[in-house]
Amino acid sequence: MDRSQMQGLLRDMLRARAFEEAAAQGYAEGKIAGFLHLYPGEEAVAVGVLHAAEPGDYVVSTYREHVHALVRGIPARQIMAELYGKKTGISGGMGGSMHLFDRERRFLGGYAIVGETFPIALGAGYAVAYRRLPEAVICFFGDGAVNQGTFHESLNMAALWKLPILFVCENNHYQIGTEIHRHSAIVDVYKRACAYGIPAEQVDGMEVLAVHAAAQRALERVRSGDGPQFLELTTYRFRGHSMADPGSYRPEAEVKAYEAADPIAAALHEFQLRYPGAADLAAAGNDCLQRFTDHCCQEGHLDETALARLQAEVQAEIEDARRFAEESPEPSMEEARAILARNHRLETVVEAQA
Amino acid sequence: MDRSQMQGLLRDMLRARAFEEAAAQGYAEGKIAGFLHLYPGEEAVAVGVLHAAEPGDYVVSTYREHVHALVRGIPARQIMAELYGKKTGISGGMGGSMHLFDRERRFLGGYAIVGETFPIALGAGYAVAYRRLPEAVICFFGDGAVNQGTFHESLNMAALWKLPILFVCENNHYQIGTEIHRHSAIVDVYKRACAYGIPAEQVDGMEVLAVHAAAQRALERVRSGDGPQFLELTTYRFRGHSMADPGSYRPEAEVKAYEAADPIAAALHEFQLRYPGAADLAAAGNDCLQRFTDHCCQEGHLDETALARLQAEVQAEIEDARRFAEESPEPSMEEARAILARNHRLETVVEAQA
Amino acid sequence: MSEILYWQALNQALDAELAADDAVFTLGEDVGLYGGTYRVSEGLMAKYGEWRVRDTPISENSFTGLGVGAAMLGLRPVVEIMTINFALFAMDSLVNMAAKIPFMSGGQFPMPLTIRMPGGVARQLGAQHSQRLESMFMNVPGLRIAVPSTPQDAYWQLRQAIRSDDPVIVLEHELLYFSKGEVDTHASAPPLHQALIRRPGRDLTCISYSRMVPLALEAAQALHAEGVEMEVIDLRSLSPIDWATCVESVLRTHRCLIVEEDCRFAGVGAELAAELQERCFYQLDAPIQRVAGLDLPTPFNAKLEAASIPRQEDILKAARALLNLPQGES
Amino acid sequence: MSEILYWQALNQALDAELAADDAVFTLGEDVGLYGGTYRVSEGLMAKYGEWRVRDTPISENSFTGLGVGAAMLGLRPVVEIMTINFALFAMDSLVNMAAKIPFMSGGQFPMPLTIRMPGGVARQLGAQHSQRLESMFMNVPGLRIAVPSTPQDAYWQLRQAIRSDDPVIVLEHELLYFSKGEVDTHASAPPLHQALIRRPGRDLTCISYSRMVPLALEAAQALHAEGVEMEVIDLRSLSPIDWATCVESVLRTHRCLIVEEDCRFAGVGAELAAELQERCFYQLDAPIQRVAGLDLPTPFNAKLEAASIPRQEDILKAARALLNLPQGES
Ligand SMILES: Cc1ncc(C[n+]2csc(CCOP(=O)(O)OP(=O)(O)O)c2C)c(N)n1
Ligand SMILES: Cc1ncc(C[n+]2csc(CCOP(=O)(O)OP(=O)(O)O)c2C)c(N)n1
Ligand SMILES: [Mg+2]
Ligand SMILES: [Mg+2]
Repeated sequence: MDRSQMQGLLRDMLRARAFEEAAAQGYAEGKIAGFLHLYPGEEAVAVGVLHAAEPGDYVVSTYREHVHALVRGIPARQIMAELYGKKTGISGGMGGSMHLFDRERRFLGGYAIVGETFPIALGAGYAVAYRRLPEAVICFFGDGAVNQGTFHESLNMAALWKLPILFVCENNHYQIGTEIHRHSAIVDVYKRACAYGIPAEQVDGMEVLAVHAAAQRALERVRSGDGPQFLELTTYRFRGHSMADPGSYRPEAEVKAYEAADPIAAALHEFQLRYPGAADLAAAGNDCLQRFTDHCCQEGHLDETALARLQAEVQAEIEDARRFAEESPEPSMEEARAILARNHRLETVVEAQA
Repeated sequence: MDRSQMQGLLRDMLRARAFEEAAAQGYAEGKIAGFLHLYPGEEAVAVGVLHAAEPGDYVVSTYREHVHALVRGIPARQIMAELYGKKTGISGGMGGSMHLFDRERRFLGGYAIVGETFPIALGAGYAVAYRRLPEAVICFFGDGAVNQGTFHESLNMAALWKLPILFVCENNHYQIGTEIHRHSAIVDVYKRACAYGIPAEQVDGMEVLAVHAAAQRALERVRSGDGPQFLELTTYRFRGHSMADPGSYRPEAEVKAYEAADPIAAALHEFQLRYPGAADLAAAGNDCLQRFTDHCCQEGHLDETALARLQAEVQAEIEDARRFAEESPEPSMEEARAILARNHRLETVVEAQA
Repeated sequence: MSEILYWQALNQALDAELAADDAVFTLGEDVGLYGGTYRVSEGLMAKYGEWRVRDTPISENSFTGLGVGAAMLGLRPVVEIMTINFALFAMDSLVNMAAKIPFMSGGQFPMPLTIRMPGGVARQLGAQHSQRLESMFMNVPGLRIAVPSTPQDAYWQLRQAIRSDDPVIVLEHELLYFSKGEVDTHASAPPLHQALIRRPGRDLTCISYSRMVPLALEAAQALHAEGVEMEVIDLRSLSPIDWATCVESVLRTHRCLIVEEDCRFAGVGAELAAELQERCFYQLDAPIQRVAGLDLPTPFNAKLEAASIPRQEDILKAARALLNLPQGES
Repeated sequence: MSEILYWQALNQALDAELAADDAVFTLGEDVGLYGGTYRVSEGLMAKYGEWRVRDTPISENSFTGLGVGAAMLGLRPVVEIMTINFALFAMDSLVNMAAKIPFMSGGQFPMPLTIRMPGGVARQLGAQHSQRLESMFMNVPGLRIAVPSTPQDAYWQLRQAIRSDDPVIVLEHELLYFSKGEVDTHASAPPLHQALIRRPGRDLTCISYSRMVPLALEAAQALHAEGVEMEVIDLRSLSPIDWATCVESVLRTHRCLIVEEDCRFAGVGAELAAELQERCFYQLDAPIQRVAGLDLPTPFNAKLEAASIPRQEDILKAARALLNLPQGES
């Protein structure tokens, strides 16, 4: 990998972190509402995988998809505007944070229902194979999602028909508050793939270069007609499950009072909140962004000045996106209705046959 | 295994075969309607497994469940009457061929929707574990059913919580007209269990003694708290998928005319209908009933007189069941309504608390 | 023009669309080698190959979702769910994906997806296999539902569904597959959602759909002998509903009877009665009546099963009552 | 007697039933350690242990089905589906198993299963997370549906649901969890399905349920200032519906307005209007009107979202129109 590729990876990791922090800020200011699932800590996964993808590939993601969308090339402005529910958002303000779609960039959507990415990717893979094209479909999902029935059904069909799909498990070890050993009988997620004869690998999702290399290998196999491949990327999220979880519906004073009154509940709360914090992880050298920045500096791909410039550029981009979102107009109900009606072809009449 | 046990196995295999032939007869005579899925060819599976079960165990089955019900101890009369839709049927004439239920004998039902037996067994297993009882739950399903999402979801939970369930796959290699290599990416069904860490074994389902021994081993492990176990029993069905498939809605003359006109369709039809026939299988020594009869004779557990007597007894029992079913009264609409209303406790009032 | 069976009309429609457009393919359990449980895809695998006529595992939710994903890439999938009873597994794909994606994406992704499935009470298939469920899909904005009652409509509406960029459910009926009728493949079709007056009449309007239409027509014939002229409307589409045709008729006859096989409580007839009383209240001479299935899981016993859904005598009785006529012998 | 929040009332009800009967247990995603997304099971795992308060994987269909199987063995499971949107995965377990088994088995197996789930439009959760869907369950004979609108009803109805031998869906509302009200745990409860008149009135009857009840009450208050007395009925149960209470009221007021958050087309209001026009036709002075959600997937944008479900002004307008009164300023 050359220097500019390395810098590309780093830039996207910085953009990813900065975008999500800005989104969190927008949420804190009450400008963004709804569920808001952030990605800090997991950047190496999206960046590593998507830098190995071609423009002709398709991407299917979840509700935690801002970064996938950003790295895929959707302008920060349009993503942020969607989070703000604006007309200029990538989904016209109709979708929101969990439903980013971009036809042009083959971004087949963010899905809020756990387990939906599997059949969508299956269908996209079927369409690609049907047309005998050399494209791949990249399907993201969490460790919690692998227990949904659609995982099983879709992986079986993908393997049965050798569809060109790369299944990417973002294993952050949590399904909201439930740790993996409490939701899965087998905690090495990649081992699930054996039930379908799908080649699978487990990779450190905190190492962007390792992720990138593994994704590249897997995508090559997909494109050469070997059928689906499976990657498990182990990672962590630094924040709670979403900005609303736990707590936005719990006035803070109330939570505290409650905990004070009930030592067992307090203990449970402790437990439940013990996601590794950003500080803990950085101390343990486990922030993928920090790790990769250090690596780039050590290898001489980057110096402090270049890093500072990069950070400034990224900040400017995100700040611009925020302003754009804020200043954009809202969609109207007429637009909403027009979107629903767009595909109606009630009048379709079957023409006379020859 | 002693002589009387052997004879018990054989008697139940004979009863099973005779019962199903009588049901087919009833269907041909227009006395039984609806879907009717018969079991001939697969008797060694139900008989081998259920003879290893205790009265305290629970059984969950599919739409192809007459024989499971019969071997479990439900009188042939009550099963046949249910097939006839009579009031004296085990489900009061409300369920029919695919929905035999017997609370007393812990027969938790026949389910017509593929994949439902998994969650039912999961729930029964949960209840048994909840109460810390030494009972087991036996869950039957076909090779086609393992691709339903509930298989995956339920096996994961069963393994996660170490529930006392024996999963029994009746692998007859067909999902209606679709052969296993065209519906499953992996054709050795037992290998699916590895995704949940469930111990699994593949056994010749045509050998009743092998089935019985394997079921006994597995049930011992279940009862000793080892969690769920998985058995794949390879078998064949001698008849079409159901009495209605293929054909009852296809006037025969029409099918023939159609096939004559279209050689490709004819070829496809050939293919589709090429389940191994009873004669083929018997010739190949692959009829479990014939095999076991021969075995019993060879080992001296049985002679021709004893066999003839056994067969006569079985015929008499089934003939009695048929007559009982035919002569029984039909249920009334008032009974149907009363059944629906039986559990209403609308007036439940929460009592004052202490 | 020839007389063919309902399933043959569907088979011809599917064949025509497969031939006309490379983007069309069909999939489902046993649609290929076996030719479909009700023969609808018979002969098509031999003709178009396995990528265009695909047998699937028993995985309703995911193969329906496969249709959704493939439609997003511009294919025009025709998913067969063997019976509507199994669609209960596919609800997420239908309601939360197919119906929502075009809207949530801000209009970027059309959804040229067709879902074919038979429903209804057939003959002693038991409670799990005798559901109607159509009203469940009506409450989902973004889905369309066609309910052909004749071979001609089966032919037209399946073709129109495949050509629509909206997700369309084509709801067939297990007891209609072997009904016969003329199919003109040259004539041009009425719009997918248009209701048709199958028999004109001045005394009351009977609104019906799917297998209840032939039943209503028989009842109308019997009433004719009694001097009563019952107009029979075949809805043809449950979503959207062609209100114009219904309202015009009711305003003319001043009385309305709805005949549906669905369970009465919160069934299809509920929406019909609610909307029509609102639109026609001042012209109605009597309350709108529903003749519908019982609110009971379908009993297996043949007689109880038959009594659990509308019979001709139920329609006759309700029509006479609506007109304050004495009940006949039947 | 004290003022508590709706979620606290549910929490106390669940606690009381867990304490009263060993056969009761609850399960669902994050109901244990986390205490439930909306805190309903908070503190219960510590108190009752993991076998009685069970965290599950994301496997809605099978853990709901687990409830069905466990109920067959005599346990009284309380399944939490995190939101009704995810119930689309569990439709087979609910419709084809829970609702059918008691009947198909000829009455051998009662089904003491409770399904708790919140539904409704909350705040900008997007189309996939803003569904109501309650009307889907109404068409399923064998299921009961409770829709508590107050903490008191939440308390009573959850306890009654757990004690019922029928499968009962307790449909909560995401925006009601933090509403406050008095809960008397000593008073005896009205029957599970009984509708209650929350505010008497002589001029028109407003029938509503769940979160639309407080909205209707506010509207009634505003109308009072205009000299209009609107009676407000809280249905409390969608299946069965307490027709007696509704009919009695409509016969008195001669006008009926239905307020529901559900999409209008084939929503809950359809059944209400259809049945009430039949029962009250000759006493009605005007057609029954529905104020309902738009037939549109819920838009994410806050303003459009708010406009997609009934607002107070919509109720006021409809009420005035029903009474032929001039529209006010609002
Ligand atoms: C079918 C369904 N069930 C439950 C939820 C609620 N939910 C949202 S995210 C989530 C946890 C998913 O965990 P995982 O797949 O590991 O992804 P992560 O959030 O960790 O990225 C749950 C339970 C949902 N959205 N959809
Ligand atoms: C969910 C569902 N999908 C489809 C069907 C139709 N169907 C009934 S049996 C069957 C094949 C099942 O095959 P398998 O599990 O191997 O059992 P077998 O009939 O061979 O015993 C199918 C597709 C069904 N009953 N339920
Ligand atoms: Mg996770
Ligand atoms: Mg099979």
